[in-house]
Amino acid sequence: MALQGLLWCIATLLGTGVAAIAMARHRSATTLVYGVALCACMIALAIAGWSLLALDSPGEALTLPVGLPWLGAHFRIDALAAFFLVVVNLGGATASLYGLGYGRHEETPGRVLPFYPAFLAGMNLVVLADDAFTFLFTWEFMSLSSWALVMAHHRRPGNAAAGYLYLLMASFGTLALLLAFGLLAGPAGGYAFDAIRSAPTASLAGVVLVLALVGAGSKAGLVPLHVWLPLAHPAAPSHVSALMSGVMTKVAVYGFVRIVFDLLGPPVWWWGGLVALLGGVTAFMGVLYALMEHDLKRLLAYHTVENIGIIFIGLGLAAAFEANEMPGAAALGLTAALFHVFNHSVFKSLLFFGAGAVLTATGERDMERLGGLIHRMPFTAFAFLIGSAAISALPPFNGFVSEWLTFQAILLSPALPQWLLKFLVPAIGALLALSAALAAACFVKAFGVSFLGRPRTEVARDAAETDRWSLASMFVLVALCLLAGILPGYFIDALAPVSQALAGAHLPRQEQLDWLTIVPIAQSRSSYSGLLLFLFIALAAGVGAEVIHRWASAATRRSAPWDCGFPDASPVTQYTAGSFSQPIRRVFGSVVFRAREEVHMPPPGDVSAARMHVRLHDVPWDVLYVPTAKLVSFAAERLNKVQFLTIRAYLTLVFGALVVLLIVLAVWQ
Amino acid sequence: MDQLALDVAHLFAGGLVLTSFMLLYQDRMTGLINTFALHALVVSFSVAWQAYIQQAPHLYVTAAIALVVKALVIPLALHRIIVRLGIHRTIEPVVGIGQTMLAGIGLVALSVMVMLPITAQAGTLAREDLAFALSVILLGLLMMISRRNAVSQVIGFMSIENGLILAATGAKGMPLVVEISVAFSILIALIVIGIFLFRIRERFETVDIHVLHEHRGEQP
Amino acid sequence: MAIALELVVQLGQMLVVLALAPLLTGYVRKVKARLLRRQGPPLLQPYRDLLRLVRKEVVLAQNASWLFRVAPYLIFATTWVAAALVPTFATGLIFSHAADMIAIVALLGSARFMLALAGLDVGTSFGGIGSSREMMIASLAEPAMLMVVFTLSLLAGSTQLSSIAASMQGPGVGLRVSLALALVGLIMVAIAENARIPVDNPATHLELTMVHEAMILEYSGRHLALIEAASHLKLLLYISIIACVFVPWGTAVSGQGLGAYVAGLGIYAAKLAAAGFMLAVFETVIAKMRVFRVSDFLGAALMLGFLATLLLFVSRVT
Amino acid sequence: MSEPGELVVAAVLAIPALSAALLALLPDDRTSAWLNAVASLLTFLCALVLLAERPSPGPFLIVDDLNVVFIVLSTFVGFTTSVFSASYIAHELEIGRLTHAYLRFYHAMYQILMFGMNLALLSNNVGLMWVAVELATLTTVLMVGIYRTPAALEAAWKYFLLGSVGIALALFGTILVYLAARAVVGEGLDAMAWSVLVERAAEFDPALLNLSFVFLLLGYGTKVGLVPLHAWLPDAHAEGPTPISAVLSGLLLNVALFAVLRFKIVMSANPGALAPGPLMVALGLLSVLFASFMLYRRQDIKRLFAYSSIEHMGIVTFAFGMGGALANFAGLLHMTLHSLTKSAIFFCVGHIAQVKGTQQMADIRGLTVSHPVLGWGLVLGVVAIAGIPPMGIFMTEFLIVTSTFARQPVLAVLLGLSLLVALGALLARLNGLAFGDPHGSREPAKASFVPVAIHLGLVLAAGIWLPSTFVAWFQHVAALLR
Repeated sequence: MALQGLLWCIATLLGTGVAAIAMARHRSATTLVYGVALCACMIALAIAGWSLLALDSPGEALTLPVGLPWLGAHFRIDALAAFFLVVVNLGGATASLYGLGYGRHEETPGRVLPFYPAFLAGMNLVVLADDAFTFLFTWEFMSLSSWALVMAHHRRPGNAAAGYLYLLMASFGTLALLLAFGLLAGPAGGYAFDAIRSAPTASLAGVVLVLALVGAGSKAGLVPLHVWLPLAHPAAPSHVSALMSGVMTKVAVYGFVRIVFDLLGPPVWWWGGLVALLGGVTAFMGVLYALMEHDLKRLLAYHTVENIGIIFIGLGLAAAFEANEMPGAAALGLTAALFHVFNHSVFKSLLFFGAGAVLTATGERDMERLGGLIHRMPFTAFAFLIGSAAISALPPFNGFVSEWLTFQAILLSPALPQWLLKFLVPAIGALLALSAALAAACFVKAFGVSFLGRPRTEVARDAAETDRWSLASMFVLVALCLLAGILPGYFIDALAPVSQALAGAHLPRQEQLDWLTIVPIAQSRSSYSGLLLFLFIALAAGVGAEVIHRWASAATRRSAPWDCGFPDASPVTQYTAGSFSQPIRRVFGSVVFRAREEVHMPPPGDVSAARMHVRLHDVPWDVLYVPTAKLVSFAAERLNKVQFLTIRAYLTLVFGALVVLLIVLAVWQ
Repeated sequence: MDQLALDVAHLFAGGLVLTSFMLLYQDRMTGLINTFALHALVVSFSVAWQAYIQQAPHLYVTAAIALVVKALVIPLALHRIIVRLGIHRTIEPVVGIGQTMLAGIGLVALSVMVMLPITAQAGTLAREDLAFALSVILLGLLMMISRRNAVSQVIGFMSIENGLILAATGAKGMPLVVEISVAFSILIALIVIGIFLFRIRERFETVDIHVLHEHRGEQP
Repeated sequence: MAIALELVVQLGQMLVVLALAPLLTGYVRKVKARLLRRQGPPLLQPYRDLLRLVRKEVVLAQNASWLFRVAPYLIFATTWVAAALVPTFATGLIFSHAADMIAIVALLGSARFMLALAGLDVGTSFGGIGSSREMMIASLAEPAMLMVVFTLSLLAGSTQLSSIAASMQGPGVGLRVSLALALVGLIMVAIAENARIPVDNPATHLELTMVHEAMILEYSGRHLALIEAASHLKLLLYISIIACVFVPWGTAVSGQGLGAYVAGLGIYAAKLAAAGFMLAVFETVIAKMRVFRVSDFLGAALMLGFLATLLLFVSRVT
Repeated sequence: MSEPGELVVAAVLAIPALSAALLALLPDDRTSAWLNAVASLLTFLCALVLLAERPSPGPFLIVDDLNVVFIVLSTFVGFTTSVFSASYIAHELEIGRLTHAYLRFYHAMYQILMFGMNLALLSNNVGLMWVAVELATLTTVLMVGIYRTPAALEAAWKYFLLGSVGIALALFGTILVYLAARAVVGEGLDAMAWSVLVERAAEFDPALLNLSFVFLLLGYGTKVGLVPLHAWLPDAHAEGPTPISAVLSGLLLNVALFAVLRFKIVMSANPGALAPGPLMVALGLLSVLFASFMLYRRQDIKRLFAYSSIEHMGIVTFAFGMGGALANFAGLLHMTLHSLTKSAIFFCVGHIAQVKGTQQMADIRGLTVSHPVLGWGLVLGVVAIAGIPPMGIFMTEFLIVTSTFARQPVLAVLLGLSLLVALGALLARLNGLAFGDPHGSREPAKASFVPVAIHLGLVLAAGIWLPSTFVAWFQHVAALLR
């Protein structure tokens, strides 16, 4: 029943996409498309939420007579799928709500409207797919539709290149998954997930894991497969960026979880180590990239990389624990990862919406040309602030809870028997802590430079608050950030069936604990109560304010800021994003990015401005991608000569082929 | 089937191979064409002989076709063409005669080697014929790639056709389909070649493929 | 009834930390002055400063936003709550389970986040310097702190301060190298977090060296008072963490009755005095370091914490 | 012996032949263009009947599961191409690239080509099939040279020489097959009939079969365009009229490959013969690798897609070489879908080249802006040819790669990577062609988009749903192919 409902919603979305092709020129197309998408996603969200809470373990399945002729398209909704459907459709609903307002500013709606619902449908289908063919088909369909959306503004410099790299990497990932499924299904081609589950574990399970890691990782943005992400995500319209960053990467995570925890059978301990290590490196690198970045949307995209890393840390730990028969710990790691999946989708969408609002208000993505927006766009600023706090893992918001859970999982690692893991996991913990702290720094920069201070340009000075639809969807997400932060118990309980299904255990029920505290393992070990903290902070702040204003002065006076006797009006003297991140660049950048600073000082007496230039190297790009491209073009160059031979040379080729085959034959006989 | 018949057939087949070598050896246009006429003549004889020993009258037709078309008409036509194009100059093989000869011998050896494992089931006659036919074909190919001039390439190609006829007639009782198709293909070949030579004459002052391939849709 | 008592004790704890914090700062200043052969301000000077500031009017920069005005209250509140959740004179209070050590660190992180933003709000370069350097320091201090937490939780099997304190009192611990390393690391973090010498100098307003003061340069009146109070609380908090973890003896356990609480209070005061004295001595004998060497300093702390963890593994198996 | 079936088969062959004669005689080109289309339509309709009515195999003609699909396919593509050709040729007349005389010749040749291909597909006799394939080849040779530009002449000449060498080799192979069969079946027509060959193949002399297969693979492989026998293909596609490029890529390559398949069935029916698989796998993989790298340096848009045809023929050959139910099925489906997609692409390309007045990709930009329909058509076609869902080719590539990886991981990885390389090249080109700021003339194209729409629609449909009878035929053939 639930499944039919979902499939109908998806069908509606697809239909909308097709209809949009016809009526893209029409004025009301925008409202209609986003409206329908909103409704469809809301319904799907309701169904998914219901099935997550109410559905029993095997879930519902049905087969449509499409796709591979003798196989048909299998669909299934179980706890895992239901959870990810919640994430997907929550993102979809808010993005559509946002799009109702944001879409009006779109200059080429014809290039957005048809593909937007298709993209949503694709993501839903991937989560529902229950056989290898349907999975990859929808997976690639999702990539294709999002590619079309990335190419929507193809005339802006760099976007076409971004789309190219994106589709190429997506196909690379699909190829990896293709091979993985080839191993899982075997030569007989048992592509249905049930067949794969029931089949004995694939002989080269390790290879399958690596392939799945490459395939899903290239879509999720694991370092070093992340290069396309910060180019492609910002290139799309902002609500699509939100979907790609907040939701599509999660679908990739779903693919990984589905393959590794569900299809692949019992894990081996080194899998966990590998995955968690990759996650740690990704988190750290991602946040460092973000700190070096001054383009608001690209900065957010790099933070997606970071958070994906955090999620993969949790997944890796879960795999490691599961490999050592520690279901409770595995459940903790898994729950942490999945909860972070939800949280990240929420606050990343929120942040991208904020960035989109700024973009529409100012037409600028470069933070160095913003500033002081908090005066012109107070609501957007507030929403963005909450989002920043949440993504920086600050209590009492939701980001903190999931990272806290991840830490709790890390703290269980000493129980692991393998020495490598014993030593590896604390290092990963250090990386995680480092990236959390750096994330805070990065968002101080992002919010401080673009919203606070004095406007650096005319456009920033004349910005205006964004429309109601956008604000509405942003504030929905703000509420979710806070709710998931102060009432995490309910969310963790909702995840119980998922971890039960995958790890064979779940965290203790949280909801009946007093003060809504969450206790991953035991009260004596660790506990956290977002609600209490929130109440205390509110109380303390309130009391403080009340007391002071009641019994002490409440007087205020405006005056010029202290300028150390060096009067200047120009906002140029403010700290820029570049100068803000300079200390951190000094500390980490010189190693990670081989950052070099060159200062050009004019000679004495010359009044021209001094110039400082910072050069950063993207090491993965230089080490992996450039050589590959060089190799291909070298081969192409060499082979190209064959196009320009004489006919006699071609005849010689034929002759040679014949003689060679004859010799082979003579030898063979 | 008596020994004599076999020997004669053998003789003709061997003669064909020999003539192919002569074709390879020729480096004058006129000489080349004449040798080709000889080549065709040998083919028609061998076909006729096959017709005789197989009591297959329809093969006489093939023999006649070969005799008339290939041994007379085409050589004359080619003479006309080269006269019109004024290419009496010696044509230089790309690789020296010596190497070409050596390669040719190697090819003959190869074709024999390939044919050896074929069981006697197919009949010794067929087997030998096939070996020779294959070597004629390979030699024709070798000629095509060792010459740079359109006319000589065409001649090389037609020597391949002769080899095919040899093989076809050697295959006892093969339906008329094959002969027809061979004649048919020769016909087409002639037409097309004619058209092409004509056009090429019209476009360039030479039939040299080398000049042809200067014109390319795509510059390197 | 019991609940009520518990609540009272919890409230008492909150008030105690609030009351003691300025005194601790004053005490440290006094000791430093004495070590420098100066008279120094009276012990109660911080209270006077706070009161005066609270009474003065607030001078806001022209383009200060609402965030600038809200920040002080939040900073104060979060720091206070964090400080109130650290066991001072008694462990296992009713709300102590609301936040474990990680959460407390994170709470301080929230306070710092607001402070750094406030520093950027006015749009002068001082604020920028302060915020950027503060975040750089924090980005290294927090991981170091978490490594220490890691070590402790490995020992005590918990990140809950009360349980850690309990297990530290237990026989199973004994003296360990990793504990010493953790202690040193924690102290270094505490110094950095509280903007003490050698990382930062709370007493200077020399632009090139200051971090914390630069951020709050634009603050005045009650806002400044709140921020000052918050920094006092922070110092107290770190010292009480160190005390609670490394010298847990003499703290009352909740439900032992009033006498125990009073005793615990006394012992706690003694601990504070000792720690404050050591801090003062340390600050007088050492010199302030360049900002970009702070990273080395904190990197060392991080390494210590990490080393402590690894050594612990070794000692575990042997 | 079903009489109507016989008639239909006769019609499928007769209609093109007669209309060829008619078109050769008709002076006026307006009507002849449409007559051409109508004749193709009739042929197609008759072919459709074959799906229902099958005559029992005669000595010369046969209709079985293998060729029934391809006969329908080729008559269909022949029809759509003739429709496209009508609008294309009209424009060529306007700009004076073609004269009326040549046009008459063109239409006659077009029908002869159709006749040749249908005959090749329908023939139950190796010799007859050989004749038919050669007929088709030679007609295309003439069509390629029709513009008489130096480049066109050279392309045709190259095609002719390589093609006729292929002819020779294929004939020799055919003779060998006959010899092998004669010893068992006895002299006469039976020794050249499929139906007989396949039944009795087990008793043939393996050595002869091996030798014959080498020659047949090379001979027909030349027409398939397998590397290193491919040299004629890119130029022939690039220099001839675009409808011919479409037919070449869409149909003639298929017909040649179809011939190879027939012989592969015979081969694999004989236990003693060497497995044809490795040879085909090697040639196919070589073609894919080579072609996908060749895609990068192309400047001429038609050459680009010609090389992509080589690549896809390589994929198909690879699939058949791997064998197995899945791979064979995928190979057959891939042949079908590729011919639909590639001809659709060439339809777009033809109009694009006419509108922009050039085939140089450097001068074609931003089509989705200047010519939305053509541009998006091209995008869709390239997406399909690159094997991206929802288009059907994804399914075949999915089956080929997965089924191979389980057996021969290295080969599968090689194939997958070269597919990726090709994708990279195609997408890079697509970025330039379809996106970015438009460049060159913006005047709307006078074109019929129906053929493009139908083809791509079919490919899309195939990606989502395949009719079961169709699947049944292919599965039966796949079983025959081993």
